Amino acid sequence: MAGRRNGLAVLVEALRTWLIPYRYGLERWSYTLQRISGVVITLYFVAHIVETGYVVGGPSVWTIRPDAQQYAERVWTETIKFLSNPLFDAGLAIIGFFVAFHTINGIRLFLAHFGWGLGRPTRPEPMHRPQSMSPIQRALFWASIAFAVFALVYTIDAFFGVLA
Amino acid sequence: MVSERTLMLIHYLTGLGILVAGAVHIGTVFLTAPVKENLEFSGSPFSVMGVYRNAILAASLEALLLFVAFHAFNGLRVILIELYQSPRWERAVTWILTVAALLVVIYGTRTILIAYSIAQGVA
Amino acid sequence: MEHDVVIVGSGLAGLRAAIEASRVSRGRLSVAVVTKTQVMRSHSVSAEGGTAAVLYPEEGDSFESHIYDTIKGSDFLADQNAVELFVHSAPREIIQLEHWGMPWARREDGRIAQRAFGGMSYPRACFAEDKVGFFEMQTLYDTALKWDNIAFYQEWFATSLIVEENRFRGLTAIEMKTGELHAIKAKSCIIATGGAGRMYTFATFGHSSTPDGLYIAYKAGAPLKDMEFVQFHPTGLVPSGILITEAARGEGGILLNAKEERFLKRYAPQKMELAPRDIVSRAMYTEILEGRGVEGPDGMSHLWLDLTVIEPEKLKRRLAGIREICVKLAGIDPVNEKIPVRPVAHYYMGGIHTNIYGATPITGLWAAGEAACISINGANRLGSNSTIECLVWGRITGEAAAKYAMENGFSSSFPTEQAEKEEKRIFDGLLGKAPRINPYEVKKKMQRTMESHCHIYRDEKSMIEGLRMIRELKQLPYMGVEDSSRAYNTNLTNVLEIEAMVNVGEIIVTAALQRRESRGAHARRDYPKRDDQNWLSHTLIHYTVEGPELSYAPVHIDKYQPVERKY
Amino acid sequence: MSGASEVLLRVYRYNPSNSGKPHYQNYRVPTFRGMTVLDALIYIKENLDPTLSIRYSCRMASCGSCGMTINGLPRLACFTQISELKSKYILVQPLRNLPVIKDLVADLDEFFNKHRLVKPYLIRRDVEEQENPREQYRQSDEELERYVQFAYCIKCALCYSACPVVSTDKNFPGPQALAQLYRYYIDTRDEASEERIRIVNNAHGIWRCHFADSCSQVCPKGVDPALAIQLMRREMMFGPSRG
Ligand SMILES: Cc1cc2nc3c(=O)[nH]c(=O)nc-3n(C[C@H](O)[C@H](O)[C@H](O)COP(=O)(O)OP(=O)(O)OC[C@H]3O[C@@H](n4cnc5c(N)ncnc54)[C@H](O)[C@@H]3O)c2cc1C
Ligand code: HEM
Ligand code: SF4
Ligand code: F3S
Ligand code: FES
Repeated sequence: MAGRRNGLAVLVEALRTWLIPYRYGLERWSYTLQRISGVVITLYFVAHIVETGYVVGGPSVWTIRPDAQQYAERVWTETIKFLSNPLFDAGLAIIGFFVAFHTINGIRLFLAHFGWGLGRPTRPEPMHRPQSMSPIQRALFWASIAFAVFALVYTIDAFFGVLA
Repeated sequence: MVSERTLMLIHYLTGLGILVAGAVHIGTVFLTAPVKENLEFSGSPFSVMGVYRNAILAASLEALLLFVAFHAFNGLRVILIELYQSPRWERAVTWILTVAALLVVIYGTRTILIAYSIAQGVA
Repeated sequence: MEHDVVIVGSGLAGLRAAIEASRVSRGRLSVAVVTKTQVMRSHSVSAEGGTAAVLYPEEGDSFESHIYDTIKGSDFLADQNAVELFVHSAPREIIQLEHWGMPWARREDGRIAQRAFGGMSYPRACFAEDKVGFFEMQTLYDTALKWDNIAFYQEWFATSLIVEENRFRGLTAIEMKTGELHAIKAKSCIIATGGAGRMYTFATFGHSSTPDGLYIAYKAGAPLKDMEFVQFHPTGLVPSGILITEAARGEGGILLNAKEERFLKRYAPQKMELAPRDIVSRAMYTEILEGRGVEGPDGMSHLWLDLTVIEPEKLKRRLAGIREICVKLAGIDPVNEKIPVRPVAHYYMGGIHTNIYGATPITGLWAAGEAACISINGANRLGSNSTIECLVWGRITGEAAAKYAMENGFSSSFPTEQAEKEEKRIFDGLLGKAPRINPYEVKKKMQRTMESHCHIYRDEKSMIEGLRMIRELKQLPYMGVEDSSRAYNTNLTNVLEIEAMVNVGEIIVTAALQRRESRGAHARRDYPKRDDQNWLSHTLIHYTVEGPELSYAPVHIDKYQPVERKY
Repeated sequence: MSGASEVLLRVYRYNPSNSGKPHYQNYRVPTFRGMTVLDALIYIKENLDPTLSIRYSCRMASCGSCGMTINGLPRLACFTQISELKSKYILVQPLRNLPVIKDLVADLDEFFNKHRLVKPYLIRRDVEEQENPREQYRQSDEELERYVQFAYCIKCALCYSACPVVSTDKNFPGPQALAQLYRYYIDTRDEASEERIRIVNNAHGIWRCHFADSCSQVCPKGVDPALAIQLMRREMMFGPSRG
């Protein structure tokens, strides 16, 4: 907090004030979650592109191989075998969670950033609550959490059959 | 320089685009095989690759790729320039991410094109 | 450090002056604003109710009426030529602020709305909800940011003026962030440091309102004027002393005693709650003394301000600020509960003696705002006249100081020894030297003395006793600063403030003791009548090493001969 | 010990001239009805420890001096009653996201500079009339209500201290400045829409607000800067709309 410090310390301090917010509302977590989910999905997306690239022959192949069909089938089966373990399954479940959250919360942010569903400026009355956290915004936030949890439960169930 | 407004506008529009194209992608993958098997990757490759037989679906996949690439890498740019500020850092971030996004798009497009050809062959 | 014009204080008066000085010089003069708070924190932000001006003569208001209201309100002690200049300059300032972005409340036709205020015979207080001073400060601060030639020295505490052969040369100030003492050289200076502030325990003033500005001007040789006149506002929230604006009564609120009776019918049968402040405060005080007050849980008897009679929608809209304060700090919602109030120290009619253009007897030195005594407020200011006074004389002095600076060069020599002396006094004499008596104790005793010996009602015996006590306090070894650090040493600035308070306390009581009559806010039990024969004059207080020295000057009377005040 | 009427304040202390590290100091303060955290701090300064530095003035939430972090949230000390914290233990720290001058006093220079950056004043073409007024500019109550909420801002920097983007992006103007941008932008008397948009349409400008809404949650005056920012973004997305 105090005085001037070097770059790294400033960055650490900055991250600390961002990520350890003491006590703020949920909307602050929505911001952090949107970030984290964005990054996680991005990582998944890149991995997904790389992974599917192998099915058609890997990075070195830029034309259709004569045995393309058989090759793809073989790689596909191998990949699936490789990926079929609880670790990856759990990872996928988490990605499901984040995708669901990011999508619905993304719609909320999309509306909010365009000024929709926020209410209008007024003269604040004592003990005011900010109208920017309008009922619509709140509802959408909880919807994104609910949807994300649903996605999580659904995928876990799909892989591990816990509900069955 | 592209104005920040334009970049963000595209960011939001691609977000919406992903919503549509992503729904199509997930929907078709789910529909081409029984849900559980497919998520467990137990289906035959052609239950997935079958999608590529349809040119429109293949094109929507390409669109999804473009949308996601822009949205994701622009998102990363935003995060990175907010973490640390200096003109040099900002230029570096922009360039590296642009190149990375292009690589992903090119590589992904290749996959889609080959898959499309294979699927045509199968049909 | 060198500037053409230096302004001490960034309240309404100071900021208006800074803008005007920039404007008349088209941004060519370098203007410094030295202020011990951050610019926006000046006490003017607390002004609530309204700002008076005659805006719509075609609808029934008139300059004449505003002039007469002000003079009658002042109990005929105001200088009438000053009041005339004041009233005629007021409307322009209102519209000027509007052009700079002020969110004035509007009427149906889109023009500026006005409300009723005490002692005014026409509703002529322009308002913006009940945060008038706040919005005015914001407008002026924001507008001042337009000017690159204005340098803000925020949190610089002025400690002395440098005056040589009755000419202003510069000033010394402590930069609080670093704790350094700087000398600022300038051609002209405007003192806009506000009133004497927290001289009483129960006061509407913020903690930063202290008489250090008055005191340094006084010590530099500028006489003070009419310091015995202290305004007590009728409605201070019990127990914090936060102001409940007069606009609450202007909008229809009523005052009740413990018997739920509108007691003002006995004191001001015509104007009732909208009589001038001195009259309403005295009435309230009398009610309390005669046992018709309510005993509060904080050991302070109070009366009730009833706003439930106002239509709730109007109250919420037009008195949002006081409603917020009541709800948040007193747990009372005025929409359906009565507010406990009692009279509270609120304003100083007196200040640095100036002519009607705000010039002090020291060449190159002007004063404006509550710090100055022009005098338009005489023995009692009318509500809503002060903010507009700050604006009008902010403009007048800003222009005059700028013109002076444009016409005169810097003098070749600068009395650096005065700055060095100041440096010694503060850093060698005070810093890190723990005093034997806690200065904050001295402050409290001083405030309590003022509260019990020089309040709404005064008399000789008690004031002599009060004066003795204050002189005793003055001798105590309280001048010392335990905190030895340089950065943001508020212990140091507090001690300087307390020194000023004790000295100005002495001035107030001395002047009050001498004035053997009752006039406006100065009500003496031993001399209950106004005495125009002997006392239709201004008190001037000069600095001497032994203590304040008094002399008297005539009041400027043009048109209106003193008559009895009835409301 | 009269436990019922006492409160323990744990106060952040830092003094640059001692080159000392920040540390915390505990003070026991007797309470009274309606006592605010500011009252408690003044009590400490006047009776227990005159070396404690605090910034305060109006004690009625209108000057914006006394912003600090109280039990983890940025609040005005003069507008926070001890009783409302419902705790016998109060942690008092300076505002976050800003350098500290001493103890509880934060350095607001960068905050004020950012406010200045958005040109917080009316800009008009009729400069002559604006500076030498003759006629009032008319404004209806509805037009007033579009911006007056944002004009409630007392520049206390609580929002600035709460915003997670300000934490990391030191070039981000912050909620207060952006809300003031909108306040002047939407004022019917202002004629500089394009210019105002230009000021914040950059990589560290208004687009860096991610609607974390912490600003609005902590604002003591109900300004709701997050609302102003989102409304401004709408204007910027769809082009300035007037009328
Ligand atoms: C609660 C309240 C409500 C009021 N309501 C109304 C109203 O409704 N209508 C009305 O007309 N009037 C009202 N008044 C009166 C009016 O607000 C004040 O008289 C007026 O604002 C004074 O302004 P100013 O510019 O003279 O000084 P202030 O605003 O008091 O400013 C003083 C300035 O001087 C600076 N300063 C002081 N000492 C030093 C120093 N040693 N070194 C450097 N700087 C220093 C301070 O930092 C500050 O910037 C009210 C007053 C109070 C207390
Ligand atoms: C389903 C549709 C999607 C929508 C509606 C959507 C919407 C959004 C929105 C509104 C933001 C916030 C921008 C801001 O706060 O300024 C955002 C950020 C982001 N998104 Fe998406 N998004 C979607 C899908 C994706 C996908 C599939 C990815 C990755 C592959 C992704 C990656 C990111 C990243 C990295 C960020 C940056 C996070 C941040 O700025 O805090 N998004 N998205
Ligand atoms: S917007 Fe609110 S929190 Fe931010 S500075 Fe203004 S008043 Fe303080
Ligand atoms: S907290 Fe910050 S991110 Fe935006 S909504 Fe407020 S400015
Ligand atoms: S002291 Fe003025 S806002 Fe708290």
